[in-house]
Amino acid sequence: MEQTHTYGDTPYHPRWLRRRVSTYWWLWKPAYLRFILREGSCMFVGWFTVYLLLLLAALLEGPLAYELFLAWSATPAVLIVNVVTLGFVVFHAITFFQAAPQAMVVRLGRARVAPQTVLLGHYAGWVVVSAVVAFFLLGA
Amino acid sequence: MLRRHPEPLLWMLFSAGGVVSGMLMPVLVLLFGVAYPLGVVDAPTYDGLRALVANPIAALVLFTLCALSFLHWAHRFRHTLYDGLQIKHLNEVIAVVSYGVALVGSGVAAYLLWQLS
Amino acid sequence: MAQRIRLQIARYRPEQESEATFDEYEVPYTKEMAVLDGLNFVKDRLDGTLAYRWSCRMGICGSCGMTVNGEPKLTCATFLGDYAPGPLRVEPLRNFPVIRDLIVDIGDFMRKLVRVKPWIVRSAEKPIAGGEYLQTPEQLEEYKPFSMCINCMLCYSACPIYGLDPKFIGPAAIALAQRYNLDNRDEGSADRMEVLSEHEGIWGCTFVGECTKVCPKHVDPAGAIQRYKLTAAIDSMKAFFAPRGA
Amino acid sequence: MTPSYDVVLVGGGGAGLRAAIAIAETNPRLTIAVVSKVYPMRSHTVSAEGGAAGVIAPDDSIDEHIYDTISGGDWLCDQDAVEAFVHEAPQELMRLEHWGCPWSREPDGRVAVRPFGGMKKMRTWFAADKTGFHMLHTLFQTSLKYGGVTRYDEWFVTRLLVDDGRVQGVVAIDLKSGRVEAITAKAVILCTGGCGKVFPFTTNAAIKTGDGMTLAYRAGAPLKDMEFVQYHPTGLPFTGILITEAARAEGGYLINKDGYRYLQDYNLGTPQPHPVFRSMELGPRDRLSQAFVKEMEKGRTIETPYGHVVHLDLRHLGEKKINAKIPFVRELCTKYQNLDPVRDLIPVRPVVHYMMGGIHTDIHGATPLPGLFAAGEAACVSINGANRLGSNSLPELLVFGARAGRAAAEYASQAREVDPRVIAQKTDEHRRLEQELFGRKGRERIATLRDEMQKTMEASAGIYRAAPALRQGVAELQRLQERYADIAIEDHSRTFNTERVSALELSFLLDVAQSMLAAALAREESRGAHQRTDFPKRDDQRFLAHSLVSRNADGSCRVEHRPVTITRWPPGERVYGEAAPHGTAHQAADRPLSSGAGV
Ligand SMILES: Cc1cc2nc3c(=O)[nH]c(=O)nc-3n(C[C@H](O)[C@H](O)[C@H](O)COP(=O)(O)OP(=O)(O)OC[C@H]3O[C@@H](n4cnc5c(N)ncnc54)[C@H](O)[C@@H]3O)c2cc1C
Ligand code: SF4
Ligand code: F3S
Ligand code: FES
Repeated sequence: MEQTHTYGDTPYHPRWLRRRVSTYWWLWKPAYLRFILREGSCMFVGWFTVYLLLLLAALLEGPLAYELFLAWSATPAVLIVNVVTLGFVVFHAITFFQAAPQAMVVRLGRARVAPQTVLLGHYAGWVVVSAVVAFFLLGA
Repeated sequence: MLRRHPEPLLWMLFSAGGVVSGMLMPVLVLLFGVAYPLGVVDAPTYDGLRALVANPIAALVLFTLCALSFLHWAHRFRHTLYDGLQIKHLNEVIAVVSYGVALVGSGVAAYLLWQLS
Repeated sequence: MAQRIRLQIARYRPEQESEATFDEYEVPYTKEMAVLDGLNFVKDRLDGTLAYRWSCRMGICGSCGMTVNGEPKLTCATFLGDYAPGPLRVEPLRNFPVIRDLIVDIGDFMRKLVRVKPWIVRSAEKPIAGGEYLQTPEQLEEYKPFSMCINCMLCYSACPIYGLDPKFIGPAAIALAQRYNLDNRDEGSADRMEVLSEHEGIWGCTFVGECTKVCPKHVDPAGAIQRYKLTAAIDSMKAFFAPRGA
Repeated sequence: MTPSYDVVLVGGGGAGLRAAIAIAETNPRLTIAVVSKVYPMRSHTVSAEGGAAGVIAPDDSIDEHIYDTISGGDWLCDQDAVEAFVHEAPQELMRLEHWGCPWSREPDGRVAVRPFGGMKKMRTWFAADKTGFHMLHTLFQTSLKYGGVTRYDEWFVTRLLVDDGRVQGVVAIDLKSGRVEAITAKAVILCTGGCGKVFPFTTNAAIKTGDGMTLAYRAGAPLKDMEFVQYHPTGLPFTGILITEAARAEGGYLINKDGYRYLQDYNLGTPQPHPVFRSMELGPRDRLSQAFVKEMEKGRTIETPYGHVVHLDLRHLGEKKINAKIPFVRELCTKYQNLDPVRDLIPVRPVVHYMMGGIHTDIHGATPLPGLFAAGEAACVSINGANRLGSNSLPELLVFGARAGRAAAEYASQAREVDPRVIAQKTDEHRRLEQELFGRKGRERIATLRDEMQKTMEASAGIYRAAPALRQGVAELQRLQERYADIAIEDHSRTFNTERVSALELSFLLDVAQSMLAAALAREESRGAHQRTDFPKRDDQRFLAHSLVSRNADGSCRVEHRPVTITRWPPGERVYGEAAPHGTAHQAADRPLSSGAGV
């Protein structure tokens, strides 16, 4: 059934002051800036994915290409970009995991798992995954 | 009931991408982006690394990482342009371009990993 | 004796000016006085033309939301002493059209609220003589936090996405939809899904999270929206894999 | 075009919204307008904390609730009205449950009840300690379902349209635009709430200015029992914010400056560690507030910059119980008093809280003026008599809101069409508003007059009253009425002119205040909340009667009395504490209580 609602009040009056949000709204307060940085972290996620593809391409081409890739990765420009990338992906990981308990309600039987536990679970997973990856790569 | 909107699917992929990249990327960046180039630890040998990515499980993990990370990027990138720069009239173009790039990227990843295996 | 604090209060007199300006007043204060008491002092003794809304002065009616030093606040629950020595800036809530001085129009929210059907939807109603629908304290706790919303609009004022796209249904309306979805007496979640799964529904939210931070009643609208996204996504996955079933 | 409806409701609080839904359900074809000076969910019902009484517990009975109400009201209640009320209250509360009200629950899922002051059984339904808030939002959200309801949010009613002895609508200002409009209707229901703002220190919100009472009074309907003003014994000093009676029902103690539970000295029983029905801290509000004054006279209260206080002690309840049962009390104390009831004593003092009197109606909410109905705190049916019991008001809103709604619906279905000539009165009203409020340059500040009125009322019609002070108050109010004619309005804008609203509210308040003093002077006895030091005894011979105040053409008051309706409960003595009232059904249970374990 369609709800039709009528209102006695003026829906909009031309005299009301409408303020447009500035393009630079995210500079208004630290929390907004943090938000934009968090969203901006996706650029670094994207960049590093491309970086991985370049690595794979080098691997495919042969040992020489691989050596060249490694040399290129040690050039100051690339190194700086990757240091910044490291900062952003860590920031990304933290903010993403922090959001998790808010988004999901995990249940064990009837009881709701405490949000802190959900968060800890994510961090624990993170540590384990990192350790496994490091184990294989350092062994290769 | 089938929804007209692709949003739920895109959001699901975005979230999955967020989790996977959050879990895997920091250690990868640390090693490949910083530690190896600086020589803190030795970079893997060509053969060692090649053998590693040839492993089907590793290849699958890598593919998942690349594809989802691209989609994660695309989703956030689109929203940031939409909200941050307020260019919503270009919304459709942006959406097509960003998800398009993500799909192409995933294709490239698939191709490379296939060739390497 | 009593200390004094300067208030810079945003004024907008639509019949006289086309932009907001600031007027400055100095008011005495004690540690018990809320920002609202400061405004009342101005109105009662200094300038009767100042316009703002208030009623309960106990943080429950939701009418006194304003921007205090850049942050959305309930002025009856924000104290002058915390801003000493001032000056203190009081402005109308952001993201809403300003009608006059500190009064904004929230008609947009009132219309959106109706769209999410914030009432119990049931296919069959139980007669009154049949007694109550049973609801254990745990079931009550499922939705109770989302039922605490006083419609003060601080969250809309803090949400940049709402500011950018007024079509976005916004935090409180979605939290209230979720309040009913999670109520074990309700059967209307499918109805509400139609509105909420629009682009301007839950998907408009990019999880800035400020709504939850400013909410004076700890409603956690950001959490409500995120949880809803997950439900909606799982739902549509199910629909995708079992298109006609269920 | 003048909008026209079958029924216009003034007020979007608990009573108004319940009435609107009742009309929509009685006859979906009727058109309904809800006019409210604030958005409905901002109405003062939102502040109610403790709970709503309705017989549901297996050991409880309708008769006991009736008896508690009637004795609590010092036999001034109309007993037919109380019977209807007590019978219908549980159904109404149940209906609200079906509409989604988050009532606190027992572990097995049933609705929980808690004890309350002056009640002999556990029968107060509650939603933690935000009962009014949850009830109002549930009603408001449920009302959105009905397409037949048109809302006029932030429209301020200034006058009733009366023609041919029949009420046919209202004149209201649309605050956003400032335009003055007539809204005509076959029936009008006033649900405008109380008038606590007549006094300086009150739990009431800024909007409780007695508008509807004065609207009816000026239109020719009498006001009933206006001398009965309830002081709640526990308000926070400075703000007047209420600490709900639930705090005592859950086991809080009232102690004086020596840490002594002083209520035992005032015929309210002997202290027990756990709350006992109708005893000590669970005595009725009038008695508790009166005990405070006596205690102050004995010099046993604590002096603070904001007046004398005693202490409410919740510390022994423990953090867990406080958080589960009265979290809002803790929130309010932390915010507004900078203390934590888990560890600290709460300073409290009596505070004007509720108006027992109001627009005279029958048990269907109809006033003597055809076409005019009233419900809620604005009305006086009367079920509250000389003293309302805590948690009887919220169910009253529902029961009599619904009754008034049904009665108005029926009336409107049969009433003649609105006479188009009434619209002409809008022009008069418009002119009056322009001249009174925009045209003139006065000298008196609104706030000054309001302060003086409030001081006058406190001095002459406080917890204890006597003829000389009352007469002085009458004279002072007369002077204030004259000074009102010379008020200054600096704000000449039409857009959201809150100064104009304050001026109109002040004028409503002044009329209400006058009617209170007139009724208080005429009642030469002490009963419930009306305590005359010059007539300290209850006088059933002369005053087992309601007072009715009507307005003379010159603005003065005329007081008449009319007998109370007695059905089965002849006037008796009000006994609290262990000395139980007679009869098995009315035995005060001398056993510890604990309310439902639900949250
Ligand atoms: C702090 C507090 C706690 C309380 N706790 C309890 C409790 O625990 N249990 C209990 O039973 N009772 C309690 N009460 C009493 C109870 O809350 C009130 O009596 C009741 O809410 C009054 O409801 P109402 O619908 O009559 O009026 P309100 O809720 O006050 O609504 C009045 C409506 O009328 C409108 N209005 C008024 N004037 C105009 C006008 N001129 N033009 C247009 N619209 C107008 C207003 O906008 C509003 O919508 C409490 C009261 C207070 C103050
Ligand atoms: S969710 Fe919180 S901030 Fe938003 S309107 Fe409700 S109470 Fe206010
Ligand atoms: S601030 Fe806005 S973007 Fe979402 S999380 Fe809250 S609604
Ligand atoms: S005045 Fe009611 S919330 Fe502040």
